Amino acid sequence: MKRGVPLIITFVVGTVLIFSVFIPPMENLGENFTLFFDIIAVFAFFLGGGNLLRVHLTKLSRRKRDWEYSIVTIVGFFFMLACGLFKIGNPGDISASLTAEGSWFQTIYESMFVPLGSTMYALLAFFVASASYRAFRAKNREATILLLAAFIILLGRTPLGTFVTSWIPDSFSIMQIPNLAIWIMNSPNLAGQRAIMIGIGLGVVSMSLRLILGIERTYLGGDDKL
Amino acid sequence: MRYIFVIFSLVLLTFSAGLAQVDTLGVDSILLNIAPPSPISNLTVYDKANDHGHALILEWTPSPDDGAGMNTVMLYEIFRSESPDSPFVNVGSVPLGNSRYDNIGILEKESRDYIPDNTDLYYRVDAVTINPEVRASSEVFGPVRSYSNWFHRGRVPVLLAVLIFGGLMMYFVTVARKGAELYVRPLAGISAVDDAIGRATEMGRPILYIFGLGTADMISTIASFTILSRVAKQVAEYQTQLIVPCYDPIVMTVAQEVVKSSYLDAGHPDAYNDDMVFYITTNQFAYVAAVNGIMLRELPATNIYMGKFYAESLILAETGAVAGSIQIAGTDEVGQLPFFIIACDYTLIGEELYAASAYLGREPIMLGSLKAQDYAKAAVIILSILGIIAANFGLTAFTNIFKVLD
Amino acid sequence: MNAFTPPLALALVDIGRVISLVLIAGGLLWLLIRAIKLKEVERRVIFLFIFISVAAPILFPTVFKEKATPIVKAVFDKIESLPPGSKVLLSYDFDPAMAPEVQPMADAFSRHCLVKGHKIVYMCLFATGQGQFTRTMENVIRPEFPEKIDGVDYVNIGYKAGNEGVLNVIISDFKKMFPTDVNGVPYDSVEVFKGIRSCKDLDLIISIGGGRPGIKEWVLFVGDPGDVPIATGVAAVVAPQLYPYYPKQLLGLLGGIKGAAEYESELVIHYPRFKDSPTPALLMMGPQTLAHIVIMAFIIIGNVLFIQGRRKEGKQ
Amino acid sequence: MKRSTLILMGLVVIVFALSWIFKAISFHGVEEHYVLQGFLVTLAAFLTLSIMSFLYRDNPFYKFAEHLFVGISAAFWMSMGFWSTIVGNLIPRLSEGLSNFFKVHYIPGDYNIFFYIPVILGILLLMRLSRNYGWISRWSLAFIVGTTAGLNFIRYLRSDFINQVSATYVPLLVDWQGIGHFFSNLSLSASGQFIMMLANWVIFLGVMCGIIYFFFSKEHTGMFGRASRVGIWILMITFGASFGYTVMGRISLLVGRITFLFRDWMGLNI
Repeated sequence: MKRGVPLIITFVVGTVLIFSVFIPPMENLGENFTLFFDIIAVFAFFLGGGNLLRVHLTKLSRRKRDWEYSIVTIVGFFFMLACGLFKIGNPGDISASLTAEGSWFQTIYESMFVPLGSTMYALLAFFVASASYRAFRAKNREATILLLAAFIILLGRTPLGTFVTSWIPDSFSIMQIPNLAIWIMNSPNLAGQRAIMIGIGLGVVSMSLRLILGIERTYLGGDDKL
Repeated sequence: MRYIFVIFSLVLLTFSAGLAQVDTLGVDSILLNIAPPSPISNLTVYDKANDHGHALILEWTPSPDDGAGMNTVMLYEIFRSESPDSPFVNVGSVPLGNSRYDNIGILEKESRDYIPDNTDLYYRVDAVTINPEVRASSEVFGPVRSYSNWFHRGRVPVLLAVLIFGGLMMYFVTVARKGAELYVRPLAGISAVDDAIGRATEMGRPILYIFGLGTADMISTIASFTILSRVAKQVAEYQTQLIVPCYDPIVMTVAQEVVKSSYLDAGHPDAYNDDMVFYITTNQFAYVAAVNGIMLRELPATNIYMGKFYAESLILAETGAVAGSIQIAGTDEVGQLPFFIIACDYTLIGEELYAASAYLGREPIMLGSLKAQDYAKAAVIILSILGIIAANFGLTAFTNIFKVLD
Repeated sequence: MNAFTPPLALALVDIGRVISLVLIAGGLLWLLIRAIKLKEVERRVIFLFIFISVAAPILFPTVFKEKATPIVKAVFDKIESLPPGSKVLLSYDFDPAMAPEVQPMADAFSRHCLVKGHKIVYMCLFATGQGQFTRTMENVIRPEFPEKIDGVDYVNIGYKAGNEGVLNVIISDFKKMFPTDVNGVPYDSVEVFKGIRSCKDLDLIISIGGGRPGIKEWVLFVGDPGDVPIATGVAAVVAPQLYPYYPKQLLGLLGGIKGAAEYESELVIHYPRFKDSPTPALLMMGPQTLAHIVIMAFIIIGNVLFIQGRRKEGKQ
Repeated sequence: MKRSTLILMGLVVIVFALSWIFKAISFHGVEEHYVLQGFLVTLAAFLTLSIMSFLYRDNPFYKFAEHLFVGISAAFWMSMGFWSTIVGNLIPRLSEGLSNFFKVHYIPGDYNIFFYIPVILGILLLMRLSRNYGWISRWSLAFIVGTTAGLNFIRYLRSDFINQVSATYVPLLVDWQGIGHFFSNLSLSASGQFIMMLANWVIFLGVMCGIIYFFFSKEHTGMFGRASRVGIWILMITFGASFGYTVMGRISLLVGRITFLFRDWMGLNI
């Protein structure tokens, strides 16, 4: 029951979906199944919310390190949830869009969610610089190739690249940095991307088959013993 | 020039439609004076192949007035009926210059757009001028029937590929099961995992295991579960601490199960508690913010990133470097591989991540499936060489084999 | 900055430019000298340099001229060549975090389609894409195209959860996934949707984004099976991995802010009415250039340190 | 807490309180709720700077922003999922009464009964919370994994795999007009014949070597080893190039944030 049934479910669902591609009357099946999947995912969100609360309430009650901040999380969570589920401050009625202008949900989204998310993302600009300084060092042949490719592309993305190599005559124009950068992007870069993608494509296909056949089953967790 | 004319006529059309609404008698006299155009000819209707029925295709020779003179045809309206005598219903239209219409029905029976299967149908195409009143109908075509097909012929190559690959895999899995030795080349990232756990034990610091933003259905996440089960087993044996913050609630439940059973296998079920694996939030940067905090506060000895990663890869890896952790990564997200390669100590590239789960299991069946993958790769190489020769000698027949997009 | 800026302000801008350049160049030189003496640069110093090199050109703006590369031009020409009234779908597959990079593209595409008289269907695969559409609505459609009517010239059908699942449905049936537009108007009453039953009836699909779900899903689930032309504007990070799809599965692509800047300048060249419209991407190229130079300088400093370190080891 | 920390915190509070006042004044007459608008802009700026302070080191402001972010984002997706998927897609297919309550269009259909399947699977998933029946949640998981395994199997075989392979069929001879013509026009011009051909050769051989690098069951020695070595070089160029190409996007994001601080918060005219 605990392991057999799930394996059978995976096998049946997987095989049916594979063959539905070849049988036109069943084409809509995959479509409906993906609709189902989204609905299940919403239930999972509630599972996640519950776990989040549990983690922070435990932290709070045991006065673990930084417990004060757990209050912030819990208050933020409930406040946002109330604003969202009850559409507080929404100018329209129950059928209005959740993100309607003027609703509390949208206001919180714009004045808290957006600045937090975009700033976190913007930190990448700093980390790109520190990573280039730290890691782009010509330690061996592979690292040197990596470094050179990155440097040429960086140079090619600025007017500086055009400026330093504009003296090169037309018959050697591939040596001009902007041309070289485009060539690298379109040729060796493309080859590398493609090789990785072919590999991944095969890997996914083979992994999917292993899942359907029940060979790969770690995702089901432990044995019946548990 | 033609477009300008079309725009002009469309403007006129909208204008006249507006007028018609206000006052039906006030229609511009020019519009009334258009001579009826010539109708279309050679209308044929046939069943759409390789589909689930409820669809027909119409083809015709356009009206000679298509794109010339004042009685220019603006559009073709398609009409359908279930008998040649009963009234025809407009089912769609195409602008001038077209000579084909795919009449694809929808499946709701109540809908006007429903096309019954295995029923006699009759079609007619009208050539319509700027003035919708002035039109020319074609002869009625019919009866014609729409059928449902039980097999999609266009997809034979895909089916072949499925069967060949499935067959290869079954073969090698059986061979491996019988006990044949299969060689597998070492992967640096995998052997590094063992050392890293040892290091964490020595330092007395925790191990941070991150799934990234993958959901439980993604292949990379599933591969990551296997790696986690191995890591957890060793962590349990060494009695080191393990932290698994999750982005997706379903991934969290599975990870809890995986870790729990690994602790059981290692003989330390009591050392497991549900707080090791916990949910943070399903938002990329909120998740990153929290994981960054964990890195600087718990100072893990080792960070393992396995699964699906997006923009957060470098934020995590650089923060990890600040905390002085050894970092091992693996992802199939091509865009993020460069960042991991640069900022981490070991990286599993794309397919290597999937292979890793087979490596760690060391089960013959898993290795058998790797072997099958390799044969498929060899096939790719051979096909590519043949294909490139064919392409260079203009043998399009060969390259057409791959035109299986639909 | 406009024509009426007083001369004093202009002079201040020039002075600011010079000071920041001297500051950055001098600082880098100093770090290089330190590197030769084998002194590592602290992480926070790098952060500070990046901050200055981005902030200074924003305070004292500089605009560079851009010329469209073929891959960008392909998208522009496609929209240009479609007859007026063609149906174009713009999918906002991004969130506010990605917005600085791709919002300019979304706005430029909207401008271009509206000025050509195409009908636009707006949708999003990211829940947060809804909010981004509001930006386009407020900054482009309302002020620049007040004559365009919601439902007739464009329609917003909003967001549905389900990632590629959504695409999997709309490839054969729009109405099933989007029974109404965001305002609750039933599908059949929306003028734009006349003659559109599925994605196959669209003349062009443009996905603007950079994550998942995004352009890759559009290509795999809609472009390939439905044979619909697809173009895209993406964050720079995903652009290289999309090159394999060009030009067979993807007719063109705008990569990052540079792609957006190229598109903006192309738009201004063809349509003088946009001369005074905001061109955020073009303005953003100043900080770009400076930050790139700083990063390259740090790569050089890092390698100087590495070589010096190895030489020292050799001596011992 | 140290005295210097307290002073610093006090300063920060004063700065943002002042900012609130100034922003409210600047919005006066422009916005209806000018006090609220002033607060919201100040709050956004405060959160932006709190996150940025992480670059210096971990600190209470960052911790505050981080915990707040986690809380609201978790609730954000729950609300979104509820309204767009449950109310938007599920209820219209299950119940006319509920559809009327939520004012969504009821979609009648013969197969609507099947939409109970995901509801049941979703509830099974929630069984995870039970200590004794937690294992039932695996059934839903098996369904999810089976679905995507089936869908992925075909999709990747078709689009990613077969298409990428067929895209490798590039012409190895471009504008070929005989060997004499080739040598007499040999140049390193970016648009020249040689460079065009070189590009295609690199693509073809690069893909081949790259694939060879990914062979798992054959030892990488001899010719095979050399090819795999070239493969890894190609991969390194790819990674380096992608990295360099990405920098631009990352900088743009920072430009966005700094523009917000300068223009929307500080009110500079840029």
